[in-house]
Amino acid sequence: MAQTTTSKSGAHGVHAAHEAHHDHHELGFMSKYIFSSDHKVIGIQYGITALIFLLFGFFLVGCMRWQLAYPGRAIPLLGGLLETFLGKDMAAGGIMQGDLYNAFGAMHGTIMVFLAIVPLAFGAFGNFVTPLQIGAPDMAFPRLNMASYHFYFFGGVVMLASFFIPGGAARSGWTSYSPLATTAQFGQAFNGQTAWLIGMVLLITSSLLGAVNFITTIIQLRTKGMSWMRMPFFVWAQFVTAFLLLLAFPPLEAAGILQLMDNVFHTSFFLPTGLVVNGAQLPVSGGGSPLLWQHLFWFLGHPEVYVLILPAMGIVSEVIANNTRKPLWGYKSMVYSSICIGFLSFIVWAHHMYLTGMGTKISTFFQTTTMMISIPSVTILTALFISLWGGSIRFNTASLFALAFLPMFGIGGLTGLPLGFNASDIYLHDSYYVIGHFHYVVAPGTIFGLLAGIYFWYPKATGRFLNETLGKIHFWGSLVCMNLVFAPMFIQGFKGMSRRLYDGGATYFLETDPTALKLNIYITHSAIALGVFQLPFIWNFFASLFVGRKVTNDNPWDATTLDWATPTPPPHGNFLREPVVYRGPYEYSVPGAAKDFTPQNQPT
Amino acid sequence: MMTKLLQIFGMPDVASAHGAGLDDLLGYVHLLMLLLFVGWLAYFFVAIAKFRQSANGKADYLGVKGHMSSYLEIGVALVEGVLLIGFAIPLWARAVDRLPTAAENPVEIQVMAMQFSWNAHFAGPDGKWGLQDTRFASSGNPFGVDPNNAEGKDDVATLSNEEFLLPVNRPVIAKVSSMDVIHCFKLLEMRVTQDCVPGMSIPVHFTPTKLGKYSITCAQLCGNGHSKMRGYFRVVAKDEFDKWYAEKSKAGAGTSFE
Amino acid sequence: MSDSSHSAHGPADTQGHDDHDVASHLKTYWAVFAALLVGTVLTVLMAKVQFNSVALTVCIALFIASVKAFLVAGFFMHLLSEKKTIYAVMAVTVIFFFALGGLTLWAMHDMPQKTETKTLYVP
Amino acid sequence: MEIPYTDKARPDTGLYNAKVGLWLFLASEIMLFGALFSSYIMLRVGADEGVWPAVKLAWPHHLLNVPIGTFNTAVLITSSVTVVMAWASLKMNNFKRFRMFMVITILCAFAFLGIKSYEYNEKFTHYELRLKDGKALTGHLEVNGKHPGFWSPSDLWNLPRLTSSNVTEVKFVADPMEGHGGHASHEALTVKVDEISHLDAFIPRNHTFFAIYFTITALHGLHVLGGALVLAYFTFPGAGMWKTNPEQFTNRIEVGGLFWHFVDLVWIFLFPVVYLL
Ligand code: HEA
Ligand code: HEA
Ligand code: CUA
Ligand SMILES: [Cu+2]
Repeated sequence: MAQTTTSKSGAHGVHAAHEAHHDHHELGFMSKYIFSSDHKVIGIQYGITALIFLLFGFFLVGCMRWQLAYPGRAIPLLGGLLETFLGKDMAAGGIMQGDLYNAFGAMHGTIMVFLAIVPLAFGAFGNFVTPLQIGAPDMAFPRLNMASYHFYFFGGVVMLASFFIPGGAARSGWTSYSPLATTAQFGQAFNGQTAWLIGMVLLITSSLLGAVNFITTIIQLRTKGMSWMRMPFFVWAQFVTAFLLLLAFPPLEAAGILQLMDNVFHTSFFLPTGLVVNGAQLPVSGGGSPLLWQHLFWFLGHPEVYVLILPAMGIVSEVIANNTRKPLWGYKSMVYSSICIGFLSFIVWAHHMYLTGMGTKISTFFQTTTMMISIPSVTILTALFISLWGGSIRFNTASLFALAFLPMFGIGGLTGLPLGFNASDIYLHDSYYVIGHFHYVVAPGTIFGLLAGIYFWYPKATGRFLNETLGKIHFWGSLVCMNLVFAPMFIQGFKGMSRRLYDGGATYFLETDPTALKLNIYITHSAIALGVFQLPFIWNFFASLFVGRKVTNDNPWDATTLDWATPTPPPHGNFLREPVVYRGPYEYSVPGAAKDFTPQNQPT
Repeated sequence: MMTKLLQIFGMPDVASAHGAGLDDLLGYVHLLMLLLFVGWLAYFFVAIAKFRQSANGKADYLGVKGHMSSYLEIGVALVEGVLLIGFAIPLWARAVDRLPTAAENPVEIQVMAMQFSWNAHFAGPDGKWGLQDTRFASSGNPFGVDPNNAEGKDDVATLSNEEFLLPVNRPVIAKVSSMDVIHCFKLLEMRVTQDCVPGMSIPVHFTPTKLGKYSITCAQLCGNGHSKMRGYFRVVAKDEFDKWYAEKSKAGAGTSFE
Repeated sequence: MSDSSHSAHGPADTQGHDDHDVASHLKTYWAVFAALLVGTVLTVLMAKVQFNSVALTVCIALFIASVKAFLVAGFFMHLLSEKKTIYAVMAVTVIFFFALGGLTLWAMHDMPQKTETKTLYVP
Repeated sequence: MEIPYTDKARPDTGLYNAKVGLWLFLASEIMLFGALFSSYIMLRVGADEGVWPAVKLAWPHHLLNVPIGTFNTAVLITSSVTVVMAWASLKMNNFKRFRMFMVITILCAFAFLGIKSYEYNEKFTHYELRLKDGKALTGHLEVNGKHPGFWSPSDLWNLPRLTSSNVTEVKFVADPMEGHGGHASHEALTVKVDEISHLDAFIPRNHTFFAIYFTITALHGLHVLGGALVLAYFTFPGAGMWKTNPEQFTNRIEVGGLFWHFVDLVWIFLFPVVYLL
């Protein structure tokens, strides 16, 4: 067994793990896997659940993409199932109906953001890796951690169940703008939107518990010598993310409660006076403000998008530092930039609302802050790019995904700029350009970052490697298909195609510009191919548990951070002995050192 | 000139006075993006080729020295600042904030969005809109005009996506609103977008400069029929508009607003 | 003495010294209690007086409430002698709290020439 | 390895875990109530004129019972001082006194909730009536000899329900109106249903003011209830920890107290905003 770490824990490697494991009294299945309060188990619970939701979110958008490419044609294979389960008014003859399209759209957004990416990035990676990297035995509040997962789980169950209640799931977009969210199924007090709101309250509770726990853990449980500026960038990213969740989610919770009142008790928080729906005056008091909902929603909504990206940046930084075999360039400026992003992200939200009727002064404020926030993003990206220079780059799958993240996020981020200027947003607002913008950030951006993380930490969590060949097929297939899916959306946006069009724009483009519709078909086929390229990954993920190459060393990637100084997989309590940190997180290729990496806990 | 560039991507021709300015901004931003993207991408490929493990077995602890990156960041910030101060803010002030004055003789219309159609309302020859109140509003009378009010008798209204006309080269003020949920009044060729928020009437303005038939897109999810909510208007010469207006208003005397 | 010693050492290892400290605070707590009651009565009385301007009435009421809040947070919650970590968290929160309220209010008012549709009716 | 700093403070931060956690939680609570207060301001500032013709105001106010509200404020303030005294008693190793103060705190909490539900009922039995001729009144409603209210929400009346249940007339005992030329009598008027243009109790759906009043106070009430239950747990079943780990127990009380003070703090703002202004 190659000896890599000098700490005692490393010396005993895999065997030590077993010993430690036997020390602990055996727990029953329930308390070990369902009601565990061990951060690693919770992290894995989060991870599996979120991956399943990711797949489900893709299934939803798959059906939508079919409808966009071939409006009015029955969905092959799945159409019949949809009709059976959701009823004729949703999918008559296997053809997706307007309400179903809107419901799937709203739920695709909601599930991807709140049930797939955030839980994966924050719940799974945050939980599994953060305590290990700061040398803590667990999270500060293990039971709260468990409760957080359970709230998430039930939130997910409520969201899924909402497809089956009469009238179907929420159908007013993931943004749930009032009055539509209230009037769409007015009179049916318990409708999809109500379920959505209840689900959101549960998910918000889960995130709040998680955020409190993460921040406390990072402030209180850093091991000896782990000063702030010796924390891996990943931990910093999680720290800032936790603050975003902590302070931005409550206003949405408040808004959710108010909209719940509107839907169930017929108050008028977000309903103005004099609404006439379907030709009749709506029987409510009126006097509310539809824009108030938007402010409260986007006060969360914008920080939320950085919740989606920061953990991915953290993972990418770890993977890049490890695989270039050199320190991150500009670690400090990256840390300050992420704090800056965190701070600024609270005061840019109204750039989603330029066209609700804003004056010059207020929109100038918001576009200025929007431009300001792009600078720290550029700084982080630049630092990562420069980190490549002078490296000795290894191209394993994790590293490939991390490297691909950079230009992909670059495209997504850069296309945020024309949206950020209010004047150019006039043309692009609510077009497919916006869809292209944010999918570039979240799909080939965040998802790639997360996949890099899965390939990177899988050996630590399971004791086995993922298969590299399958991994490379997965990578190249995903990279090509992601671009084929999302790049044409910019063209469609320029052509003026709006979002959320049930017929894929046929009403507008059939006579004038059929090429816009052709693109729909190409995109859909690419999306299907993208799905197919996930199959090797899914196989790899499960099969490697049993047949993957075994890890023979606690530190298989020759890494420097503390997560690799534990036995594999880490036992309850993580470290056999409290680790002590002597240096910064990325001491790779230190001149004069015997090896090309010097772990944080290696005594000087 | 920027419009030409953007047409490569399929953007429709601009047909309003302020539109060219917006297109310029859009073009410059995309140039900046292109520049950054191409520059970084070139660097990126060089870096991963040059520093792959098989080519460079030993990493350099320090890597890049010097301040290139700071200059770059400052550069990006500066360009963004220029675009912001030089283009975006003044454009917005002109295109959105400042309404045409009476001296510019604007055509004023009210636009009322409803699920799922566009309705337009002109004041008629007397230049006065009939008295309106949401209490009178219904699907047949989206503007809530008091049916007994004399000033409303000559009003011109085009309901349910019926095409309306606008005169070329004369400023238009459209006061957009909605009677049910939020819609979005988007005129692609005019480079105009404005959410229609129920309970509010928000003016947007533009000066059509090209004759032709254009459509009104609804760019905000408004329910089941959102994708079909397409309205039309035609920009015509002054004479044709006047003729239409006069005829419509005569016919409008028959519009009962009930 | 700062309050940190309360939290840093529990009652077990700080017999004597710490007891005395807490004991010396008891008076403060009761005084704060009295002040809070007075403040409550004052708010009600002030609201009874009809000031000419609504703004003034609102300001006075909120001022008294803020003083009361300061007393509760400062003394009962020991915020006057808290650790800097907690100050930092609170400072950030307060900034965002005002950003949320202030910017929303500003945004709702910087809407050029918009009218509320209901006022279109001019009898 | 055990989780450190559950009882002792971490040297560099000077804090134990639960305290950091609780303050972070309070930060999120500030944003929650902050958003609700902001909503209140936004709705009030943007309120329509004369939607509440009964009192001829854009935004109904002075409709809540100030003496009761004042008394309830005092109750909550008392519970705040007792909870801090309970903690201080523990610090001084006096468990008996601790328990006494905690019991007072919990009693105050339930008194607060009781009074609050009385107030809720008062509102649910109070009606706004507008007639087609433009006259508007507030008062108490009697339909078929019954007074519907909070405890029987399904009995609440409004105009659509009157029409659909074929009620033709109702009795209405109008409130004396301030500044409207003296003292209306307390006699019951008989009102024909076809003369009514609007009728509803002082409940959330009637006006945005009631909507926000009920929403914020109910949410606050839930906090009171939750806090009281936790404090009750610490006082009785959870008090065994005083024997096994007095430091951590004292910390728990401190932290529970912090939450309790926060609930009080919210009320300190809520009271003037909804009762007085
Ligand atoms: C993770 C998610 C994420 C991230 C990080 C961002 C980042 C940014 N976003 Fe995006 N955005 C969304 C997710 C995200 N966004 C979503 C989901 C929506 C739509 C919501 C909806 O309506 O449903 C949206 C919508 C949206 C809008 C509203 C559009 C509209 O509705 O009209 C705007 C407007 O300002 C905007 C701006 C920006 C800006 C300026 C950034 C900046 O932070 C970007 C900064 C980054 C850079 C500037 C790139 C830096 C990199 C380089 C310079 C290196 C380049 C290298 C190479 C190319 C090799 N976004
Ligand atoms: C984080 C957020 C996120 C992510 C990742 C995605 C991912 C994708 N999205 Fe989505 N999308 C949104 C957030 C997201 N989306 C939002 C917020 C909206 C707006 C909704 C609204 O209008 O309200 C939207 C809207 C939206 C639209 C526009 C619909 C419309 O306006 O009418 C389209 C159209 O093509 C689309 C497509 C896609 C595609 C093809 C992907 C693909 O990238 C998906 C890729 C994923 C996979 C291929 C699955 C991989 C699965 C695994 C790896 C699982 C492995 C499992 C195990 C091991 C158990 N999305
Ligand atoms: Cu109207 Cu979309
Ligand atoms: Cu944003």
